[in-house]
Amino acid sequence: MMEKILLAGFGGQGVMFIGKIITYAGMLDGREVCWIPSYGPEMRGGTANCSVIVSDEEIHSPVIESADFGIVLNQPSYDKFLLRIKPGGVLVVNSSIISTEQKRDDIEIIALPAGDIANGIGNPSLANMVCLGALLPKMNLTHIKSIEKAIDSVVGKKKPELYELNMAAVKKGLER
Amino acid sequence: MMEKILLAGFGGQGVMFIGKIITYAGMLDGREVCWIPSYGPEMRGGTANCSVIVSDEEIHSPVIESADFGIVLNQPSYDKFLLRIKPGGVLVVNSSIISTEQKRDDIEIIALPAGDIANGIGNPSLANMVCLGALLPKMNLTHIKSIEKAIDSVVGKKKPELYELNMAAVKKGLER
Amino acid sequence: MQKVIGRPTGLTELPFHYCPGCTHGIIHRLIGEVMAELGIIENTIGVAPVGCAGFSLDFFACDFVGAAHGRAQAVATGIKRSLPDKLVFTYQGDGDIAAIGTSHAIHVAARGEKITSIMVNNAVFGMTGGQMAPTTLPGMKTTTSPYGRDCAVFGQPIDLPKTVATLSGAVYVAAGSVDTPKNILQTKKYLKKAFQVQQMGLGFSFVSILSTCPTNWALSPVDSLKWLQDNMIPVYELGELKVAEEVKAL
Amino acid sequence: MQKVIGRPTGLTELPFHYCPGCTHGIIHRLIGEVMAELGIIENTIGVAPVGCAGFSLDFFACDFVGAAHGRAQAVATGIKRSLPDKLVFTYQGDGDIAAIGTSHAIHVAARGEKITSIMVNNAVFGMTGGQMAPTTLPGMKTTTSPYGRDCAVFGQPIDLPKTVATLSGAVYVAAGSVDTPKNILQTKKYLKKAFQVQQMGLGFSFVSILSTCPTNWALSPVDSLKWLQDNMIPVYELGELKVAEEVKAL
Amino acid sequence: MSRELLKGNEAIAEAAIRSGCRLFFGYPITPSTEIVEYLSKHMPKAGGTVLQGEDEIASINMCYGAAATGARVMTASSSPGYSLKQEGLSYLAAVELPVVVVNINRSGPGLGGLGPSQADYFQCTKGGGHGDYRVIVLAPSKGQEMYDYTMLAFDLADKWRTPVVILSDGYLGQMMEPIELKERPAAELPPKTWAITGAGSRGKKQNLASYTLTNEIGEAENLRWQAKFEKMRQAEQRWETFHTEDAEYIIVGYGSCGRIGKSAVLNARKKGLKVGLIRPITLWPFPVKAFENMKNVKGILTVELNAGQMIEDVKLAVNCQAPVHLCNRMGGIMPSENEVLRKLVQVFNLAVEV
Amino acid sequence: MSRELLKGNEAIAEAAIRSGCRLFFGYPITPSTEIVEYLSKHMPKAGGTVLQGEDEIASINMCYGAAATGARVMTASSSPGYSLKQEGLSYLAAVELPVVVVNINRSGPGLGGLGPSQADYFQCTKGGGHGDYRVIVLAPSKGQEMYDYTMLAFDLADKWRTPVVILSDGYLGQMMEPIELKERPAAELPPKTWAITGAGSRGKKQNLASYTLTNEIGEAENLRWQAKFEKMRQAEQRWETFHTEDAEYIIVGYGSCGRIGKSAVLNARKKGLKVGLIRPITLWPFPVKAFENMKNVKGILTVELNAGQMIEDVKLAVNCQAPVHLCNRMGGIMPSENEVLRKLVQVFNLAVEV
Amino acid sequence: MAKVVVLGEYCKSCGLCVSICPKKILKIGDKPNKKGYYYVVVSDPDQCIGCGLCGTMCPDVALEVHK
Amino acid sequence: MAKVVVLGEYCKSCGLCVSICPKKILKIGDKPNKKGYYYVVVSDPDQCIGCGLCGTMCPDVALEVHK
Ligand SMILES: Cc1ncc(C[n+]2csc(CCOP(=O)(O)OP(=O)(O)O)c2C)c(N)n1
Ligand SMILES: Cc1ncc(C[n+]2csc(CCOP(=O)(O)OP(=O)(O)O)c2C)c(N)n1
Ligand code: SF4
Ligand code: SF4
Ligand code: SF4
Ligand code: SF4
Ligand code: SF4
Ligand code: SF4
Ligand SMILES: [Mg+2]
Ligand SMILES: [Mg+2]
Repeated sequence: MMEKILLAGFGGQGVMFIGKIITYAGMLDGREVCWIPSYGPEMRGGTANCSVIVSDEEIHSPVIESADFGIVLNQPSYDKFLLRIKPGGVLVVNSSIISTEQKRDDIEIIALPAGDIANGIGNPSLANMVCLGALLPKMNLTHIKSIEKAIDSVVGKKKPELYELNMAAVKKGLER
Repeated sequence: MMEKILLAGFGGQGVMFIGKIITYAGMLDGREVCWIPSYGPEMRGGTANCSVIVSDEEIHSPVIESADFGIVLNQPSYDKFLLRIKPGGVLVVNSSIISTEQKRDDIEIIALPAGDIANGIGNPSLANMVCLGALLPKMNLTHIKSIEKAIDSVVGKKKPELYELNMAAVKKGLER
Repeated sequence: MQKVIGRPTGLTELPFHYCPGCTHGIIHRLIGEVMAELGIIENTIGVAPVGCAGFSLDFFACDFVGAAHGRAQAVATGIKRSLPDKLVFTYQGDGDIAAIGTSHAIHVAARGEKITSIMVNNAVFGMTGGQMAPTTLPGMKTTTSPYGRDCAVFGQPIDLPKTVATLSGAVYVAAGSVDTPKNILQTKKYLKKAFQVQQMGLGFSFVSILSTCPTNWALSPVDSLKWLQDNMIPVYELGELKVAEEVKAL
Repeated sequence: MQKVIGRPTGLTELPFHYCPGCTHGIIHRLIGEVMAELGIIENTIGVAPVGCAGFSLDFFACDFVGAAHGRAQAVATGIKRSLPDKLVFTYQGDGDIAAIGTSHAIHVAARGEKITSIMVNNAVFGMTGGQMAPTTLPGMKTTTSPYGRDCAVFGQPIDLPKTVATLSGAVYVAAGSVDTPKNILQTKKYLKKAFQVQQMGLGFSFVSILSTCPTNWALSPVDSLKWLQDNMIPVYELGELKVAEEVKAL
Repeated sequence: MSRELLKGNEAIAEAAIRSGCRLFFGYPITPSTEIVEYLSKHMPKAGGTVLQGEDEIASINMCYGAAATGARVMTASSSPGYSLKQEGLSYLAAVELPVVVVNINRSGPGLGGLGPSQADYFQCTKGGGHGDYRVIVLAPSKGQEMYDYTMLAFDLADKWRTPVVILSDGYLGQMMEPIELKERPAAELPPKTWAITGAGSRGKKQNLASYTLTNEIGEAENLRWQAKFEKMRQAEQRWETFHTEDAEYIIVGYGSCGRIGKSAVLNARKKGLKVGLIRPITLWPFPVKAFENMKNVKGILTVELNAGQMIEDVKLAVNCQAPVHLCNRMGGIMPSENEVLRKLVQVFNLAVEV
Repeated sequence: MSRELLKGNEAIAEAAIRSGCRLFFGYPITPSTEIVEYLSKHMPKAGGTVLQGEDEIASINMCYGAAATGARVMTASSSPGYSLKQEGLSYLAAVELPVVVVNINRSGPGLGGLGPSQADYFQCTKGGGHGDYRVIVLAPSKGQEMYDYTMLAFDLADKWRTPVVILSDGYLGQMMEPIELKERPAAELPPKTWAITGAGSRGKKQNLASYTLTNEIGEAENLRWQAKFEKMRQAEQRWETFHTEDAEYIIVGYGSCGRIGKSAVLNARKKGLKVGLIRPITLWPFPVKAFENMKNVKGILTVELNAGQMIEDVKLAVNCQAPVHLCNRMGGIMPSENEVLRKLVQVFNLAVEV
Repeated sequence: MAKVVVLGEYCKSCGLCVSICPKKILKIGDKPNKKGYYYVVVSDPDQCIGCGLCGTMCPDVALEVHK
Repeated sequence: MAKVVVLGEYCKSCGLCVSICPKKILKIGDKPNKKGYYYVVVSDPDQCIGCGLCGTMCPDVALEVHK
């Protein structure tokens, strides 16, 4: 089994970070994983995206033509990646700043006001984690337990307070 | 008909110059000519040599494996080029400073004290021209008339006194 | 009512691609204003570097050539030697001119190449993500000096304008900053004079400008200005560092 | 009886390959003497340039590495960073260090690289047959300035030691000449001090030396010395151009 | 053995430290920059030095100096910076100095984009620098290989007294995968008696240089180098095969394309096509031996991120035993496995839907 | 038309002036130095400028600047210096600027000797710089061609908006032969509307640069370049044949080796051997068309002053129609015509005494 | 009388003008422009003295001051 | 008492020593060495004052001065 995930947003919205967390979680579970970043030509402020593969088998091609799952945090990313989700796949959309006029019937679109939810728990920059939480129940190879471990390993060791914050946001998304 | 000539000596003895004069003469006669210099790795003072081809036909390979004629002005050049003259060829040797112990029977060796002769006409650095004069009667494609014209064109235009000097030395060699 | 400040005709309409608060943009505006005021837009050829300002060629209203990293001054030399009547300037980062471009910086100055070079000193390689530059301050943390620049290993920062000032063909060398409106206006004067020096064919003119890099300094735009004032200005002397006799007349 | 002068142990037996009267040889002897006097022959690594001194690696009794044209100081940096306890020096022509090698000259000085560089300034590219160098004097005829160096086109000559002296890591910068016995002895003192500065790990030390090129100047060896005195010494200031505080104690 | 999530570039850097490399000279350039950044952080802890050169030329020549002392040393860059190192590389090869040089290929010519590209294949394998020299070129295809081949690179460099190039791309350099941080494998390497360490260290002076203006010596040197290159050609060809035993069609791809090729092979097999893969590991010496027996092969498709460069070496190796075609993308774009398969089906006119 | 005795390097310089080139930027290096020296003397009289750059990198980038203004411009160097120009060449190719670059090959790697060598064949033809670019490479074989091909080079550069390399060696560069100083041939060339001459000259601003970090644009650019290269490949292959009509054996050699090959052919014919010669004039595009019909040919011998580089292009062109062998010398040594013939007789096992 | 005009599409919300305005009449607005930046708005236009400091500092030339 | 020794094989006949010797006792000889250079000879050895100037100037380290 192999799951391919695309994550996109403005630079600074933390898409690279959630990509790394999923990847790290996969590794902690003993899975094959790979994470590829892609930056636009602009230094900052442009769109950034990354792709993640979590798999039971060896990962040969790391290229994701179409993904099982996606998270998009801003409008340009939604417009660009909507068509890159496989039929039957799931796309999580930060509806706080994305209008989902363009639609697809063959995939599940989870539109949640991640920005507002994050704002609600005191930190608007955690929209990424909220979206991650919302995607978790759909994924087969990534579970909340491993995400917890991953967040702990990546940020928790040095800054326990960050761990708490991030997990709170993930749970908000999960509870949605 | 094609004649190949090798000219060698210390840097500063003027071998490049006589090579150029022969070449120039050939060109003035409407012949095909080519002149190739070769310097040692040392800046100055090392051995320098050049090869000249004068021909009625097109000159393809400019490489002289063995030459029809040669002029050597110092000992190392004699030692090195003695074996590069074709059987039946002619080698002019500046015997003022070259000992011709090593010999060959199948070529004509013209040993003349060119340094002393040049000294005699007041300029020891004209040994090269004396040797050139000595070789002239042996060559078929190069004659004194064209050499005169060549010297005139190369140095005579700017410095008539040099023309006279050089021609005097050539004639000394010729008369030998 | 009259427009006292706004978009000068020396700039195109295109929004800058720099990070929010990056003062590359202020310097762009100053150059745009100077070109407009001197009426030389049509007659000027700029040379862009590789670095954050690599896309700057689209932002100026004059003709532009993009050079390889560090080579802007050599390219400008070629342009000027071909078209001696045009104004030719280079716009370069500190990495571009003071690291990989060093020999050109020295030799255009030595030759008195009749071009103008503008060095934007933000104490880092901005474009590539904030590595140490020859201009990085002692103790300053960058991605390649994660423990702070250790001058025992890497040396003290280079103050390029001072070194360039030793070369006889560099007839005008000035160092400005864009941290305050006062310094900005002063810097504009330097730029204008540098262009005028070129217009009169007097020799090489050079303006170095202290600038911020909020992104790689990991500071807010406002804090970046303060950091520049507290850390860069004490190290990099501001002012007209060299005004050759023939330029003084100006 | 005692030998007052002769072949120092810092040199090998090999005769130099330089042209008759070329003062590269005098400088070689001085370095050989200094190495012998400081007892550092076994502990020194020299870096040879490309230029007339390209074969110099055979003439010195210490270990030597041959660098590409202009790269001696970068190579020396690599050696010194690997073997900080060795004495490392470069021996370079003016073309090697002040033309193609310029950036390295600036940056070893800026970094305070603990090496010594010796620049042999004969105002031409000797090896390649006497072309104009950045050091060629105004009006001087060379094969690439056949009508005399035109400073309006090529700029004034560079006085590299003065430029290098502006860099903080250059703690000792001296300029000597080998035209007279007096200047030769003075130059030897500079060389010795430069090596001592390195021995004490104080920073980058640099000695520039005026030298003749009878072949390309088309002068006799004796006339060449006179030409150097009349033409080069007025342009290139001799003496200790920079002695940093920490060096003064020496 | 610890397994860590590292970028490919970081894997190279970590492997260098664990290979005993204590000197790195480099100049930042995307997408290779993580190498100098990682080393700046970790090398000092290992007692080593990372020095940013004033440019790529300084860096390669600093490597030259350090290697001349017998030290293990590395530099890293990307295409335009790698071009600037060509004179230095030619000298390193002539003086026979072991240095590991990483080129994380950009998609040139010119400034070039940051996406994955293999447009420097010719430059790296046929000598981007002047003169007849060859350097070993290793092409990893995943993070673990970025690590393993780096260790190998240091050993090969010392074994043959040669620069070794690691040629990779921005994808592999910036991709994060779990890496096993293996210990350095034991290797028997010749002593570096040629190293320049001061005459005192051996009682007599010694030189290292490339300064020969006598043609006869130049010829002798060249003959000696060529003899060494021939030995290297015999000894060091490396490649991986994947389902080639019964293959009727063979995909040839290295680096990123090797991975994509594997996915394409698996997809093809699902569709009943007997496709296999040859993945060159050494680009120089090119694994000619892998192509010795192509009698049963109906066609070969090289997959490259360039205009078709390796295909020339494949053709020379195949020697007209089978037709060789090209599937390529340029400018930093990567083909998907299905694109490769579609190309295969198209050029060889196969009756399969992809 | 005047006939003058000039060195090959001087012929190049004179032809440049007569081609309308008024800017030369270079840095001296033997055996190319006569070019900058000759121009320093004669260019000012023609109203042009010769500027010695601080190094080869400065020089090639000064050419870049001058070419960007639409001016005809040239630089010249030899192997190590040519290596330093590789980044610049890659940029010139990407920005499509016409510049004539002369490489008077030394016998590298490393510092390299001054004798005749062709060891930079790969570097010049396969892109010594990074990225997928190709430049036209012309290989003169005598003084007159040094002159003629230089004129051609300027026209080809302008026609295709590309750098053109003249690849020669120290023999040809320093050999003196009589040269006919022909006038520049008429050529119809596209107007340089892309030139950067100040916005005033055309009423709107214009840029010239290679600054694309978007992969999609990078791919489009590469496709456009490759399409141009393909057109150049079709249009610009040049070669000379010599007694090939009935030839059973063919010698292939360019530059100096082309001349020696001719002498070898004539000697062979005297001995009754049907030998002919193909002399590539353009090394890129390689004259593949010259090898289209090799059915009646029993064997091919390439003659090269390197370890065997062009032989790869010959093999690719011959496509296994005939066996291809190598006769080579290295390090600055030139084979004689008899050496070539002996090699031919030996590899093809011919019953002839040489 | 003076007037400051914000060219909203150029603004990147960096805050330099906000911090320099002597009258404290500039603030980051609550509407994003097309690039997603919350551009600056003038809270009390009549207070503007036309000193031009904001425009002098603005790195994106997003301010016009008329006087 | 002082003595100057000419290492003839090193000498290149440049004349620098000849021109500097305060006692004018050095001159270009009339025999060439192996390289063809007419090496320096000491015309009047007893006059040597051992000042070392000749050796200081000799670019080929062809002179030894003892004192
Ligand atoms: C030959 C080469 N080396 C390195 C790079 C990578 N590079 C691009 S810009 C840059 C430095 C940018 O710093 P700076 O010039 O200070 O400009 P800034 O971005 O800070 O404005 C570097 C190292 C390159 N493009 N080409
Ligand atoms: C990359 C490169 N460019 C050019 C050359 C040719 N070259 C060799 S030495 C030299 C200059 C020598 O002049 P200088 O350094 O002053 O030494 P000198 O011979 O005068 O002592 C040049 C240009 C080279 N070998 N390599
Ligand atoms: S990275 Fe720094 S210099 Fe570059 S645009 Fe951003 S703030 Fe400005
Ligand atoms: S060419 Fe000049 S510098 Fe070189 S050895 Fe001869 S005299 Fe000395
Ligand atoms: S012009 Fe002055 S007062 Fe008006 S908004 Fe700008 S800074 Fe404030
Ligand atoms: S300074 Fe300019 S870009 Fe920054 S917030 Fe103010 S108007 Fe916007
Ligand atoms: S030591 Fe003095 S006196 Fe004696 S030979 Fe030498 S220069 Fe003359
Ligand atoms: S100075 Fe030395 S080389 Fe010159 S003539 Fe005197 S002894 Fe001979
Ligand atoms: Mg910067
Ligand atoms: Mg010199």
